[in-house]
Amino acid sequence: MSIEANEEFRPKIVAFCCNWCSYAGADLAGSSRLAYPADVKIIRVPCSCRVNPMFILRAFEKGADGVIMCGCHPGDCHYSTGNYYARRRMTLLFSMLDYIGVENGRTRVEWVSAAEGVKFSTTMNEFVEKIHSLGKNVRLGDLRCRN
Amino acid sequence: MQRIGVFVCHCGSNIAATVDVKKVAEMALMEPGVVHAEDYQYMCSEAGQARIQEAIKEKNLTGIVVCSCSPRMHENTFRKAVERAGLNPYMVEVANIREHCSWIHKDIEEATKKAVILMRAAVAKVNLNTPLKPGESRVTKRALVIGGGIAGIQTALDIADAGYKVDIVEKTPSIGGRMSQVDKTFPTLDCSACILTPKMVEANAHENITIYTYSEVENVSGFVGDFTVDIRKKARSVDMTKCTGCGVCQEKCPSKKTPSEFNRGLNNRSAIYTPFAQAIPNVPVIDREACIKFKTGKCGLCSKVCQAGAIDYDQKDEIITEKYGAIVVATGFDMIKLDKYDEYAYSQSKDVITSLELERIMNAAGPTKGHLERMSDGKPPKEMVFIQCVGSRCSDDRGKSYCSKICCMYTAKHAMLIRDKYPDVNVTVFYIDVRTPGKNFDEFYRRAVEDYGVNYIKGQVGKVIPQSNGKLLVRGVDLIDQKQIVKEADMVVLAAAIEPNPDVRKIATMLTASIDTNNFLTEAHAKLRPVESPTAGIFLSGVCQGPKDIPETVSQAGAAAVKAIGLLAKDKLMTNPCTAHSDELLCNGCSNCANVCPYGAISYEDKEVNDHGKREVRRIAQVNSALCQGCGACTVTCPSGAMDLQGFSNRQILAEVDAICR
Amino acid sequence: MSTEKKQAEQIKEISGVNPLKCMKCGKCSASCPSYNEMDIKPHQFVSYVQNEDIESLVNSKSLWKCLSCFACVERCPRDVKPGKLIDAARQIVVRQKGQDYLLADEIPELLDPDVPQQLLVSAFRRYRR
Amino acid sequence: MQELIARAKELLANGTVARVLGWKAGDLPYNPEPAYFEKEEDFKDFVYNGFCGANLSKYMIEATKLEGKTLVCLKPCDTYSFNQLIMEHRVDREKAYIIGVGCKGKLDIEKIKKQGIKGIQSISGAEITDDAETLTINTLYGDKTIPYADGMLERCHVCKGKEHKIYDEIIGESKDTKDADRFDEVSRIESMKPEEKFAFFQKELSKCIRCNACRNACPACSCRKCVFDSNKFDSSQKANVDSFEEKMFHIIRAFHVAGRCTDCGECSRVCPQGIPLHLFNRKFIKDIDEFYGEFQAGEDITVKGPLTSFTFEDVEPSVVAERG
Repeated sequence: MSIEANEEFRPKIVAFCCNWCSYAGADLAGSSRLAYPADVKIIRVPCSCRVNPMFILRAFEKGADGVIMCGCHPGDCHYSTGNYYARRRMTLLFSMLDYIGVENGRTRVEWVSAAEGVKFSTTMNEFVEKIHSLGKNVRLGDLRCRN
Repeated sequence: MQRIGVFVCHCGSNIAATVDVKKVAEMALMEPGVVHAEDYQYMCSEAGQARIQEAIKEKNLTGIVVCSCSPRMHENTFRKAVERAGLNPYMVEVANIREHCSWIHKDIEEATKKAVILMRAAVAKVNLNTPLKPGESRVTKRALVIGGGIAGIQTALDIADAGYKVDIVEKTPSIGGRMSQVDKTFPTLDCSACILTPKMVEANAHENITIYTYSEVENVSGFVGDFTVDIRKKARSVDMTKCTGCGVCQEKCPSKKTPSEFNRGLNNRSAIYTPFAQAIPNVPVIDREACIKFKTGKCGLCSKVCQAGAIDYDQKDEIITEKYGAIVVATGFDMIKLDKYDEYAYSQSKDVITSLELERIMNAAGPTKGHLERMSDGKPPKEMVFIQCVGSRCSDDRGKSYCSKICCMYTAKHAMLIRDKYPDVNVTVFYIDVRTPGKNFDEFYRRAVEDYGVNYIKGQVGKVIPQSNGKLLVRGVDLIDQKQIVKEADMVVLAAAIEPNPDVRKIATMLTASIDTNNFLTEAHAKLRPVESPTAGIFLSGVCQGPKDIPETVSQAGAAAVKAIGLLAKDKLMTNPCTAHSDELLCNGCSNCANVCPYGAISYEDKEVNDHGKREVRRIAQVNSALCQGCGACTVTCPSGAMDLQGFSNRQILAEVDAICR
Repeated sequence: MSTEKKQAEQIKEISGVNPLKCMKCGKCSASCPSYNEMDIKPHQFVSYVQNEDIESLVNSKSLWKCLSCFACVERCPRDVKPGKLIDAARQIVVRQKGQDYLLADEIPELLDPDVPQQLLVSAFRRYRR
Repeated sequence: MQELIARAKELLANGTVARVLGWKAGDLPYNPEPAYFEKEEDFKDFVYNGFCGANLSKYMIEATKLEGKTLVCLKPCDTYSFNQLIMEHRVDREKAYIIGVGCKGKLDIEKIKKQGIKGIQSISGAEITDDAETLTINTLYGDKTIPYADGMLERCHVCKGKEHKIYDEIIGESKDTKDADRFDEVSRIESMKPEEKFAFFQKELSKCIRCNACRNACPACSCRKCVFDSNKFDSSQKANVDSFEEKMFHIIRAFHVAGRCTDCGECSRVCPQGIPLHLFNRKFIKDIDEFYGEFQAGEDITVKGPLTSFTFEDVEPSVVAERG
């Protein structure tokens, strides 16, 4: 750690994107050459409702500094209702993380349609900037054994 | 342990220019399970696919990772390629190093690092892939077309001619749509009704076409090949089997104060009405909000004068449930509301009209019987001003960000027709750009200027001020001459932006078809799949997908029909094998999964299970894989993790997370 | 950075306007009540800023002919709002300390008797800031 | 207690039930434990008093699989858990005979001991036949008296009410012992600075020895196989201190029971390390109430849980940040 201390902070950011809207939105951002930092790595899931809170916690536990989930806009879910369930799950999870003292900027949900390449790119730029301002994630490792 | 082959695509220079593809292949060999890695110019090419197939055979590969463009682009290509080499198609994973990497990053080192990580995640996932087998589902050989304008009619005719049954659902009392309101069509100036009416008649007479007018789609369930749709046939209050279309009821109806929708409110219609003379079906409807009989219980005149005894005040809405294999959306457009454009005085003066209103005024069957006259005093105008781009190309919230595409041409048409018929009327067009791409389009616009003397001014109008003398003061600018223009006009015509029919959002939600912020339906691929929705089995026809003129609409309608026919021609469809599956040893039978399943695909059965030697009957969740669409809502709601999604399993996603965070 | 470029950036910053959004429709010039008095027309403000010709802009008559009526701001379909640009250009001049652009004594001479006193006072307060 | 025993014996004798699920006396005056009673003579150890805190609902998952009906003694708050289990098809209502037993608040021996009471020999006043107002504790150092309420479990201070939500018959009187707001502590933590919150939970969770007592006692945590023991999440290495489960165990556990947890408080009651685990569950309950409207799991078995339902107008997850 101490050797790397002087290096520029490159956050690890995991983005869960639903296949139908947000992943396509990310593709559109790509084909429109709308840059965002390479720190963001996308995992494709069929729907935002496939994102288990355990995936997000696991990412943090393995060293992610931020996790963002993108899905279709409410009402536009390919599976009709998936993002409504996802919305409740994520609201409660984020609230819990906030409750245990994890900075609430480390998690985010954004609804990005297949046509919103620009929104995808702006969102990612904003999110990376936010994570930069928060710095390295130290609170979501082991809650139990640290002192 | 899998034997994995990693194939890194250069995509010409699309990837190779920013990602060190050799390095990615080299790094791949260090990943667990990877026994082969190579890079190649174009993996999707015949030769590229052949390399994958050879490697499978030579090295006994069990899993494939292709680092290339988006899986939305070529996942299927590679799946088919490995299948031909004897591997299960679901043993392929694609690492998206183009859209998500090379195209958005400039720094080679950084992009390469990211590409390596994306490759690792795909390798980690494929290590846990299992062969999947798609199921089969049937195809109902019937198509539904939502919307009965020129787009819907053309699509329905093409499908019907191919020998398949088609139903058209149209919200208004007649098919015909916007085109039936148009007087003449550009660039040939032939009469709109003359070319549309034969198509309407043909659709009505076609043995494969059923038309539901005055009807709306109420509910859609099912999936590609097997949709079930509820259609609400609103009560017409007229028996369609008895009515002869004589029109006496409309003449005698005493309630004649409802603004005519067809004539854009420029005149009134009766409570019992057919929207226009050539309506199909030629059967009137009773507007129950306007009808005196329905409002007060008295009157009943139409019933008395109807010789056929077709009037039926007790008619109820009827729900028709029908199965379809394919659905075509052709919901069309409307003009935007101009209430936010006070500066053009649309709501203050009757002589400020929209272009569609002008169409009705110019039409021989319109409110003025085709005479060009001011709606305020009926006088013929001498000075006419057209304003382009009203609400189009706006970045504020008053209008639309897009170009409505058709206005330049119809304005040229209007100007030309007026100058032709009324040579003493001066016509001025204020424009920002004149956009005329299309066969014979620019020639058409030039004729308006050169042969008909239409005065085109480059510049916009700032304000239209109604004067006390009944004239309209138009304050504009000529940007070429660098002078402000103040002009008295008798009529001002606004080329208002067009917008998708507002109902389309509701329909898109029912169809789970994606829609953009402007309410245009999204196509599966902007260039390569322009008439298909990303939702399988849903096709797009006409302006619901984006602004277009009649020739374009008709060609798109035909294309949508072909796509629908292609689907209907199949006897069976392969279903997505990425469905949910419940582990009977872990399942608690708690029903939480069934509560969130949007497809009703989960049921329960009492089943004897053998849990490590312990036999007992348990309530176990069962997934009907024909109904399951693979969203995964159930997997997260399942507390014990018994429910998992094939192809996107918990372990696979966690492996990807781990690989990315490593 | 050249002074002109710096000033152009400053104008964009003060006004919050992105001149690249302009589609050159001219609705601003069509709406402008002072159009005929201006040497640089409202729709041209945008290109002057874009071309970083701030020198001409700050020395133009238009700078002081603009009434800040904001008709152009109100009606601009592209969110460019030339009125804000010219207002920002004025700010640039105002901020050049010690440089007299208009002395209070010169005003009565320039006065148009039709201009309401209130407008004059409010404009004076505004630009004197 | 005698009425309860007599009635249980009667139902056993006439064949209505095949066994009785209640509590039997432990080796100390304050540690009765859940037990089955199948024969008349078993009842000599039967006990029901202020220390019978255990929620017997969960035992009914296995009990209702047995031959014949099982008589179960449920306190008012336990009946919520039982209802929730019915909803989730985990218990068979037909095979349960529920006696709603009276409750005047259950006692927390750790809390009593913390008041400096040592060398306990016997305790009177915990029989709850009276109004349960005073506890007299006979110790090696003489008798000590404390108000009954001062010895009560935290959960009883925020009592859900004296009403049994489901029962076949009721024996004994109950009392609503609520004298505090159940979200007070959650609100207190919410108002802390992030560092303070983090320090608080880090301190509490650092005590965890992963004994799984919380999970074993929890009526909502009733999976045949817990995800933490399942290879489906690659999280089955219980011994490994570095593994995922160790770190996030309590958060994930709370999430898994969110919307299903009746706030019965068993997790905190059984924790040998005294970790206030209910603070996780209650946070979810508080959020659910605030975001999606008041909801009490197990109160009405016809209402869908908050995580298996939604409205179009639900708040966005950004509410967490906006709330500040």
